[in-house]
Order: sequence, then structure tokens, then C-alpha cells
Amino acid sequence: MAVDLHSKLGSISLKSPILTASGTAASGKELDQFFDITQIGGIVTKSIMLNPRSGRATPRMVETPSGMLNSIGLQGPGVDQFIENDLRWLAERGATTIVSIAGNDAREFWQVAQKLRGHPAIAGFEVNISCPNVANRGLVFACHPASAAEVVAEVRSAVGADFPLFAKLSPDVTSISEIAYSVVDAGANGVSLINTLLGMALDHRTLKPILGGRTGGLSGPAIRPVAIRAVYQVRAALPDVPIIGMGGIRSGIDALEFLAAGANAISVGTAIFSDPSAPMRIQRELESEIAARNFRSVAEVVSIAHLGV
Amino acid sequence: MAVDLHSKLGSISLKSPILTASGTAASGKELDQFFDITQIGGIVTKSIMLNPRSGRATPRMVETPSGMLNSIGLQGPGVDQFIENDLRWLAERGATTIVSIAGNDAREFWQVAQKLRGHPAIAGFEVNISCPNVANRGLVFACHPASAAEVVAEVRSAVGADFPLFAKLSPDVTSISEIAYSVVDAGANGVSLINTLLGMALDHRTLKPILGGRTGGLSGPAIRPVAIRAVYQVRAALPDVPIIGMGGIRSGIDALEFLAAGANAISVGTAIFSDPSAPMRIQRELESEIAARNFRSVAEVVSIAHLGV
Amino acid sequence: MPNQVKARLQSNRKVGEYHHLVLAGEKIADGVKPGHFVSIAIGDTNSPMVTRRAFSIHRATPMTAHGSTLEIVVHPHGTGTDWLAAQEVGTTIDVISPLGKPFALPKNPVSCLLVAGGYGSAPMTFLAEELTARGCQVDMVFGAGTESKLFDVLAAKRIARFFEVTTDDGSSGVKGRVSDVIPNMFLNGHTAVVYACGPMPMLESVAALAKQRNIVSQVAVEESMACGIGVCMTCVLPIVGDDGITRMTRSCVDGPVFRGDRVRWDDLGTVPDDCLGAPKVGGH
Amino acid sequence: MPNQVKARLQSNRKVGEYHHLVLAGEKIADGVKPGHFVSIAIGDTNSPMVTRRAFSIHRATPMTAHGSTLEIVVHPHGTGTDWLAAQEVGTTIDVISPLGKPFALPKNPVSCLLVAGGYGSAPMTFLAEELTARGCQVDMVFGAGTESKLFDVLAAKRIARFFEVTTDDGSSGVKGRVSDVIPNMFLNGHTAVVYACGPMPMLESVAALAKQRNIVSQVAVEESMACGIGVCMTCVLPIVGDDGITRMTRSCVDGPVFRGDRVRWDDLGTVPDDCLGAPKVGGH
Ligand SMILES: Cc1cc2nc3c(=O)[nH]c(=O)nc-3n(C[C@H](O)[C@H](O)[C@H](O)COP(=O)(O)OP(=O)(O)OC[C@H]3O[C@@H](n4cnc5c(N)ncnc54)[C@H](O)[C@@H]3O)c2cc1C
Ligand SMILES: Cc1cc2nc3c(=O)[nH]c(=O)nc-3n(C[C@H](O)[C@H](O)[C@H](O)COP(=O)(O)OP(=O)(O)OC[C@H]3O[C@@H](n4cnc5c(N)ncnc54)[C@H](O)[C@@H]3O)c2cc1C
Ligand SMILES: Cc1cc2nc3c(=O)[nH]c(=O)nc-3n(C[C@H](O)[C@H](O)[C@H](O)COP(=O)(O)O)c2cc1C
Ligand SMILES: Cc1cc2nc3c(=O)[nH]c(=O)nc-3n(C[C@H](O)[C@H](O)[C@H](O)COP(=O)(O)O)c2cc1C
Ligand code: FES
Ligand code: FES
Repeated sequence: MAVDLHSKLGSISLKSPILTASGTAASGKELDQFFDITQIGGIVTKSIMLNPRSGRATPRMVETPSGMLNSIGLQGPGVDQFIENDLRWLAERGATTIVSIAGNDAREFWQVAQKLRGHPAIAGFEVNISCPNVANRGLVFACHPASAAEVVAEVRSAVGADFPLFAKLSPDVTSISEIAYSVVDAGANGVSLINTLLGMALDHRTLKPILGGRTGGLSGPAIRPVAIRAVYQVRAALPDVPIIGMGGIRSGIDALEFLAAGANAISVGTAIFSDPSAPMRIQRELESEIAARNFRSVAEVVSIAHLGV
Repeated sequence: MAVDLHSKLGSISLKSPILTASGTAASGKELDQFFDITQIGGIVTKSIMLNPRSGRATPRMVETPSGMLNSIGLQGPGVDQFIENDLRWLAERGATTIVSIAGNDAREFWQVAQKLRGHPAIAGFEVNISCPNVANRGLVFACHPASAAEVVAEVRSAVGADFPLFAKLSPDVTSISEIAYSVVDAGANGVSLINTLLGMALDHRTLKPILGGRTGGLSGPAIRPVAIRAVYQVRAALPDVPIIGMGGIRSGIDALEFLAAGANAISVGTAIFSDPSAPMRIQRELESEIAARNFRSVAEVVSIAHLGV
Repeated sequence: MPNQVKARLQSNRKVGEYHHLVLAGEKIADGVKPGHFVSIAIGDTNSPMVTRRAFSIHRATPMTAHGSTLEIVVHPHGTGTDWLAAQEVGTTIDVISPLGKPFALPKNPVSCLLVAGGYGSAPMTFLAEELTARGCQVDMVFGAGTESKLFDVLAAKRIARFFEVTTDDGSSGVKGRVSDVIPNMFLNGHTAVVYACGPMPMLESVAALAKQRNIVSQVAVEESMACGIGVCMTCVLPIVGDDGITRMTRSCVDGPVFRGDRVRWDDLGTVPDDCLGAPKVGGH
Repeated sequence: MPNQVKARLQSNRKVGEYHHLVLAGEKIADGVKPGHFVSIAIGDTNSPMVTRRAFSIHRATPMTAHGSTLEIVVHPHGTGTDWLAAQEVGTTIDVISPLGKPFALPKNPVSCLLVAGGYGSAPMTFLAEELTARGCQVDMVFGAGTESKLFDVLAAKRIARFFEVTTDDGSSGVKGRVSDVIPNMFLNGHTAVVYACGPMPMLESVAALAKQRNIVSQVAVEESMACGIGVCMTCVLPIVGDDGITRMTRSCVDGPVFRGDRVRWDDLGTVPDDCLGAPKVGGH
């Protein structure tokens, strides 16, 4: 039985609910060698900032049990180069594109959004207010309702009313629902859940932090239960807000779990590192998992865990 | 080369830094079948409340990648039975005992502490203000500096000045250092880091939450990077406060990582489920890991990750 | 007193949909009685599977050529059981044995009916031999979804006085459920005690049928377990104690065998309001 | 263009402290040049190890009896490499090949010196053959801590004009480091291009020695990698571009082979202040 994979992410309609996770797919070009990136829901690009950025010192990665820590530090070419190279390529390629943007302060977010606004290749923005790889924890806007709202409001003012805007939140907070409320209140159409958890690992020889940035972001299957909980909580708190769910998804059944918990679409991140064709594979697996349960569409399973609760 | 495993946990001196984690060793009796519990640092007992408590509905456990979720819900016999059976047995057995206490409100914590105060078998208290398995998230005292401080102050008033008191904190907060400050300020001699992370998993057949309590606490190697980060952060913020570190420890090298990050002692939890003799094995492994690095004592490695940073 | 044994996988034979495993190791068979179970660690020290898996003991043989041996029957249907069934002869398996409380045996040589569902037959011939040795009459009934999910039928035929098989699809024996044939077996066998091991719904029906006829029932329950040794409180179910009070009781140490009339069947998966320490309104 | 291949482990042979693996699969050898590397997934789909492992290609043979084959040399010294070295012939291995930029080959038939440290010799005979085929003179020097960490010495002896071995403990060849013998080999060999693969400190010394004599150096660096295909930005190091600007450059797609004089050796593990997009004070 054929399954209708179309997904609505607010006003964005997607071929399928499968997206890539920001920072784990660059701008899709490399993955396009392994599968046709126009055949999944879309590409969420690496968070881009106003100016070129070197990122943090190496080592930038540690493998941990069923996960990994990264301290990339938002390395990127800056928004102008991004538009000239990455966005142009994505436009030519015809891939549905959600652009992730970041900044050191609300003003930089606004500037980046200004440069990108109205670009025909962009289906929506993901506002990364939750990157743990910043020198000053205070800069994690998503840790505080007010600063989170401020950034979202700035970006909203730049991109114009109701252009699709997703705020990406951090799980490292006392109440993620509270932050979700505040960003939606400030003009976000939806939220992306979750960014990495702040973590650390020590070098077994030197007994000092391994990562150049000392702390890093924990991702991979290890964090999936935290991500499912976050999606479920926010869906319960905000029944109608579009949610992009992510965190440790490596199979179709994992993706189905996120949809059932309340996600309208899901992002595949770390799984790409062990299997570059993971997004396409997961899309196929999701289709058969849905069919195996006698559902006919993605729409039918979204938020189903909340029915009759 | 022999290694001196003695550890100082504030005014408590331990044979070794290896403790059991509350709720994963009951009161030591079952583990005593697998190794001599008097040969490790000590037993931290299952959190005890004033009255008998049934705990939550089953299922109470889900295995997750390199971890597990539990929603036990503090099942226990109540403090009177605990004193009569468990504490008596521990006293006769001569095991160093840290008693974990819990309550539905600050007053109950005080009542439990009152009943236990002065008991000769008790070396110290661990105040569990961070159990995620409560119907009302608001009841997770460790999520708010004020409520955390209130509970600790009550317990302090019950057990008398400077009797060893450790506040067990939750990682599900925006700033764990802030909570640590507040509990130390309120009279805790030290802190235990970390309790489980709030998580959830769905049943692959019904697509509903598996756990009877819907959400549960995530433990095991999956959370180790978060725990190491928490210990490192709190050690950096409070250089002299005794810390009991835990979260995913399953080998001697894991234990060494926690000591280096700033823990004065460590608790072994989930690892006991796959290997009931884990605490003893980890103690042996830790000894050889320390020796292999040409250190002579546990004291030498505690907080070493912070040297010259 | 359980022993943690690094056992050698002596044999791994596929039997229908199950795998019959023989594990050899010092002390592995010590003190084993029918109804005891073992727990097995899954994967190496870096395994993503952090909990052990529980299996009824099919047979325990102290002091063979290769030291003591212990046999289990594995139904591969998940990550851990798949792993175990895939292990090759010679691998080292971490086994804790014996665990739990075994079946209570009657003092007098009475007539017993042994009821098994699926791999629930694993401990049954072992039990039957113990009962026969005590002069008990042993009747048996094995039920399963289909023939390939029946285990140990030949051995049962050999040892049982009356023996019945039921399958949901009729591929073997009577088409139907064990509960369809139990009443007659009670009558023909003048059953005094019924022992059951299998899925919870089957156990419930056996307990109910026994109760109607004032027959003592002993059921081996199967609850999800994290530790298997009594330290975690995962494996509980509501059990009525001798004092008439219901407690959330650990099936790994106070079970897995319980008297059928002590299990609060209707309240499984809940905490009955009258249970000791049950939550006030608003819950825990 | 890399292919993701489910390869069959054709052979797994212990050689000193290393394992020589032969992998067979369709397209696995397509487009492979010396200096390319492969990445291999560790464990099954539930593996706790979420990143692949990178290995230099020792040899690639399109179209053998068993389809194309690809050979690597594995030094087991961690969870993933231990797992790989322990795999038995016949197992399916998930391989992505080829990855990275290979060694640049000289247009003219010049004299080349190939320097390897430890398993860094894996790609060297492959490279030597390509160079010889172009009429280049090939001299080689292999260094290692001890004899058991030397690989492919016989093949090197066969193909090289001048060949030297050094070991830190003197268990084989000259006691000392490759850098002790390189200057003479430069002289005797009239070296125009030096190729190096091995530990970073060795690469640094080779690049330095080459620079002193205006010899072109091509070094294959080894940075920790999460993805191996250019999407994650884990594997960067400070490299000076043609425009003279230093960028944190991905070694998995823009390397692993770089010109020795383009690597900011003194600044490895840091972000040089003059690097493009370097953090202002206070850091990122
Ligand atoms: C006392 C007892 C005796 C048993 N005897 C047998 C036997 O003889 N043969 C046999 O094939 N199986 C037996 N089981 C069931 C067996 O333990 C489970 O099928 C097995 O643990 C499932 O593991 P998995 O990795 O396949 O499934 P997973 O879903 O991967 O298991 C995940 C976790 O849930 C637990 N779990 C899941 N299902 C069950 C279950 N039904 N019972 C207990 N724990 C569960 C596992 O222990 C593990 O911790 C017995 C269980 C108990 C409690
Ligand atoms: C381009 C390239 C070519 C290589 N060629 C070979 C070869 O021919 N033979 C060989 O034995 N090894 C080679 N290596 C090194 C090999 O990739 C590492 O030794 C291996 O990844 C370590 O994995 P582990 O599981 O043993 O160690 P772990 O410590 O378990 O690895 C954990 C994580 O760190 C990464 N990592 C750790 N050390 C290294 C390292 N030195 N380089 C890159 N990643 C690392 C791993 O990829 C993994 O993601 C090469 C590395 C690179 C980058
Ligand atoms: C190497 C790496 C780089 C990342 N970079 C970004 C980023 O630039 N912007 C962002 O919003 N999230 C970034 N993330 C977080 C992921 O998008 C995702 O939220 C997180 O990894 C959880 O999903 P996963 O477990 O599937 O990887 C990064 C993650 C990894 C592993
Ligand atoms: C089954 C189970 C029950 C637990 N019960 C308690 C408890 O009663 N009190 C408490 O403070 N922590 C409890 N914890 C948390 C552990 O003490 C520990 O903080 C946490 O599991 C992290 O350590 P680990 O990864 O080594 O298990 C429990 C954990 C588990 C897995
Ligand atoms: S499984 Fe842990 S108490 Fe029974
Ligand atoms: S390893 Fe991911 S970009 Fe190089």
C-alpha cells in the first residue's frame, strides 16, 4: 500500500518529512554524491553567520557511547560566500532548502536575515539560537526566554511577516516549553527540537578535556530519549505549532517515534556520518514502517502518541 | 606500585572513592552476594521517604542506546521499616552507609531526616531533590534554586550543624552551577552529580509512551559526557566543595575521568544491572589505571583536569 | 545464592523458532530448581545494551565432562535475544544462575497439571521429572500460536500421563488455546496442583480456571527486568501477601513463581488504590 | 566520486602489529589513486560507535576473480580498529571509497623520495609503482618505533632504488628516526619531490628538511574525522592557500595530501590569529 509522505511544516509543504540536520550535511553538495537530495524533504544548511568564521581549535570531535561530542564552533564562509556558492548550487539543483542562521548578537542575526530575505531558493529559516559551541554560555540565547525572543523578533522583522521561521532550541534548559512559548510569541512559526546537549570528555592520557573548545555538543542515538521527551512536551504545550524533531534518528522506526511524539518533520544528523545515504534510507524505512501499521499517510501518524492521553 | 585509594568526602573518609548510586543497589544486601560490600567506599541507599510508597505503574524500564529509562517512582517501605530492616543490616554488616532521603515537600524531608538523625550507622545523607519520576515536574526541587535551598535548609536543621549532607542535583537545568551555589549556601556540605535526565520512549507497536509514568530518567553510558561536564563545571565554580560524581560509569577509566574532572568520590549505578560486581571491578580497574599513570593516590588525581587551565 | 559465571557456549541448536543453548561453567548448575531463571549479559563491555536478559532454566546438569552445564531456550525477537541466538559455540557468555524463587513442590504425591505457552515449556520437563520423582502424577498441556513455536513435545509425551497440545492455527494438536482443554484435563487427571509458565494472559486464564475448582495454581510470570537480582524495582506487579495486603512485589526475587490466586490480574500494569503506599490523588 | 560499497572481507592477515585486510566488492577500486583513503563503518546498525574509521588505500585491483578488491593495513589500538581487525573472512564491511585528494604526481620523470612512518607505508608501494611507471626514480625510507611496526619492507626493497629503514630501538635498520637519514638520501638521490605519510611530527620534519633544500614535499596528514566526506568540519587544520591566506581546511576532502610548505605546523591544534575568520578576543 502506497504511503503519502507529504508533510506540512506550517506553510512549507515537503515531499517527505525527512530533512538533514544543520551542520551535518553542509549544503547538500557532498551528500548528493550518495543520494539524490531532491528526493527527500529538504536540506537544512549549516548555520551561517555574517562573516567568515574559522570555528574552534581541533580536536573538534570525540566519540562517546552511542553518540559523539563536537566543538566545531560554527565554521563557515560567511553569508555572502554562502549566497554566491551554496545557495546558487542549491537553487540550480532544485532542492527544498531551509537556511540555518546564527549570530553573536541579535543584530547579527538580523543582518544575516536581511541579506538572505527574499532569496527564491529559500523555503524557510531555522534560527540557531542554541549552539553550545560558543565561548560564553551566556551567548546561548535559547537558554533564556527573553534573549531567545529578542533574536527571533529581530529575524522576524528582517524576513517579513509570516515567512517560515523556525527557532532551534536547546535541551539544556529547565523548561523547554517555556522557551518554546516565548519564541512563538516573538514571531517564530515553529520550533526545531533539539540541538545538542552540552557535554565533555577527558583525554585518557593527559586527563584534560579532549576538545579544543573543552566542552562540546552531544549528539547521536544516546540523546534520542531526551529529544523525544522534548518534542512530546512542546507538542503537548503548543498543540498547533509546527515542530522539526531531531536527536539520534538513525532508522525509520526512530523517525516514526518522533512523528508520533509530535514532530511534523524530522532532521537526520549524526547518522549521516556513519551512513551518508541515511536520510534516503530512513525515508524508505519510514514509508514501510508506516505501511506496516496500516496508516496511509505521514499526516495520520503525526502527534498520534497524544491521542486519548 | 600500591595506590592509596582513601578518599575524603568532606568530613567522611572512605576506604575508596567507589560508592553505589542510590536506587541501583537497594541497601546493599543483594550485592553482598556478589562482592564484599564492606570492601568498597560505601553504599548509597535507595531514596527513602516518610511512608511506604508503591512507586509507579509498570512498565518501569526501557532500554535505550547505551542507556536506559526508568520510572520507578521511589518505591520503598518508608523510613521506619528502613531503619528496622535495612539500616540494622547495614550496621551489622559494617558497611559505610550514605542514606538517600526524599520527600514530597520540604517538611517531609525534614521529618525523614528527624527519624534518621544520630543513627550510628549513617555516615552522611544524600538529599534527593532531583528525582524526575514525580507526577508534577514542579516537585523537582533541584530545578529551582529557591526550592532546592529550602529543602536543604530543612534537612540541615534536622540533622544538626555540619553533619555530612550532600544535595543531589538534576542535569535538567539551565545552570547546574547556580543550583549548586544555592544548596551549598543553604547548608549542604557537598553535591552529588548527576541524577538522570528526563527522557521518553514510545512503544513501537502502540506508538504511545512505553513507561507507566510516561517520562522516565535516562541513565547509563549515554549520559556520561553530560555528567562529566556537570562535575567539571561545578568543580570550576566551587573549588572546595566535595562532589560525588556519577553518570554512566562502567569501568575504571570512566571513574578516573570523573575524579580528574573534579569528583572526590563516584557512584556506580546502571553498570550494576549488567554486572552486579561492577563496583568492586571498577575499584580494581581504577587502582591499576591510577598506577599505570604513575600516581600514588586518589587524592593526586582529583580535579587534575583543572590544573593549568 | 546466585553465581556469576563466565560460561562457555557448548551448543546452540535451532529448534523451530527457538534456539536451544547449552552453557558450561563452574557452579553454573549449583542449587538450580525448576522455575529458577538465569540472566545473561548482552554483547561486550562496550555494548549499547545495558541490561541483562532473563531466561528460564530448561535443564541443569552438575558435573558433566565439561563441568556443570545449564540449558536454556531462546526466542530471538529483539536486539538482545537475536544477539544471543547468533552466538557461536565456544564464545564466553556471562551468566548469573540461579535467580528467583522456584516452583513450590507438593509435600504429598498428588496429581499435577503442567501448562505451558510457547517457550514457557522450557522449564516444564525439568519440573515434571522432579514431581514424578516425588511420586506425583504429571499431566501436561503445551500451547502455542503455531507448531514451530512448540518446544520439547517429545520429552513431554514421554514423561506425561495425559498430554495435550493446542495451537491457535491448528497446525498441531487441538486448534485453540490451552484454556479450551484444561477443564477436561482437570477432571480426567483429578488435578490437585496446576503449574503454568507462558504469556501473562494464559497465566491469568489458568489461575482463573484453577480457582473455580479450588485447585492450587503456581504461575511463573514474565515482567520486564533491569537487574534481575532485586536492586532496581523494575519488575514489580501487584501481589496479595499472606497478610491480605497488596504490595508492588519484585518478580525477580519474590517470583517469578507466584500463587495464581495472589496475583492481582485485573490490576496488572497499574497500582491498585488499595496497594501499600499507593499514590494519593495527583499521583506520585 | 566515492562509492559506498557493502564489501566482503576476502582476507585478514596479521603482519607484525598490523592486520592486512583485502576487501572485495563492486566498484570498490574504481578511480583509486595513491593517497586516497577509505572510511569504514564500525559494528552493526545498533553499534555504539557512530563514526566511521579512515584507512589509507594500500592497493586497489579492479576486476579480479571476486570482482574488484581493495587492500588496507589496520593498526588495532582502539575500539573501532580492534573490531575491524577481529572481523572474520566473509563478513560484510561497509566501505566508502575512494575519499580525499591523492598524491600529486610530477609531470616529468624526476627523482622522488617516499618517506613512511609506521603504517604510513601502506600507500607507499602503490605510489612507488605509479611513479616508476612515469619514469621517475624512486627512493624510499620506512621508519617505525620497532621492527614489528614496519610494513611492506620487502616490496619496498624490490621497487626502490635506494631504500633505508630506521627504528627507534634499532631492532631493524638504522637506530634512529627517518629524519636522520633523509638528508643523505636527498643528496644521493638528487630528490626533486618528497612524499610522506605517517605521524604528524614526522611529516613536519620531512616538510622542514625539504624546504631547506627547495624540494617539493607532499604530505598525507592524519586528523581525527567524523564524516570523512566533507560535511562536518571536524578534520580541519590551518593551511595556507594559493592566495596566501590561511584557512581552517578540511583534510578529508581538500587533503589528506597537502604540500608540506602549506601546512602551518607550528599552529596545529590552534586557530592562528591571521586565519580567515579567526575569533576576536574572547573567542567564538
Ligand atoms: C523470568 C523470565 C523468564 C524468561 N524466560 C524466557 C525463556 O525461557 N526464553 C525466552 O526466549 N525468553 C524468556 N523470557 C523473556 C526474555 O527475557 C525477553 O524476551 C528478553 O529479555 C527480550 O530481550 P530482547 O533483547 O529480545 O528484547 P528488547 O526489546 O531489546 O529488550 C529490551 C529490554 O526489555 C526487557 N524485556 C523486553 N521484553 C521482555 C520480556 N518479555 N520479559 C522480560 N524482559 C523483557 C529486556 O530484558 C531488556 O532489558 C523470560 C523473561 C523473564 C522475566
Ligand atoms: C586519512 C587517514 C588515513 C589513515 N590511514 C590509516 C591506516 O592506513 N591504518 C591505520 O591503522 N590507521 C589509519 N588512520 C588512523 C585511523 O583512522 C585511526 O587510528 C582510527 O580511526 C582510530 O579508531 P579507533 O576506534 O581505534 O580509536 P578510537 O579512539 O576509538 O576512535 C574514536 C574516534 O576518533 C577518531 N580517531 C581516533 N584517532 C584517530 C586518528 N589517529 N586519525 C583519525 N581519526 C582518529 C576515530 O575515527 C573515531 O571517530 C588513518 C587516519 C586518517 C585520517
Ligand atoms: C558536527 C555537528 C555540527 C553541528 N552543527 C550545527 C549547526 O551549525 N547548527 C545547528 O543548528 N545545529 C548543529 N548541530 C546539531 C544538529 O543539527 C542536531 O541538532 C543534533 O546533532 C542532534 O541530532 P543528531 O543526534 O541526529 O545529530 C551539529 C551537530 C553536529 C554533530
Ligand atoms: C533504576 C534506577 C533507580 C534510581 N533511583 C534513584 C533514587 O531512588 N534516588 C536517586 O537519588 N537516584 C536514583 N537513580 C539515579 C542514580 O542514582 C544515578 O544518579 C543515575 O542513574 C546516573 O548514574 P548511572 O548512569 O551510573 O546509573 C536511579 C537510577 C536508576 C537507573
Ligand atoms: S529486575 Fe531489578 S528488582 Fe527485579
Ligand atoms: S571529517 Fe567531516 S568534514 Fe572532514
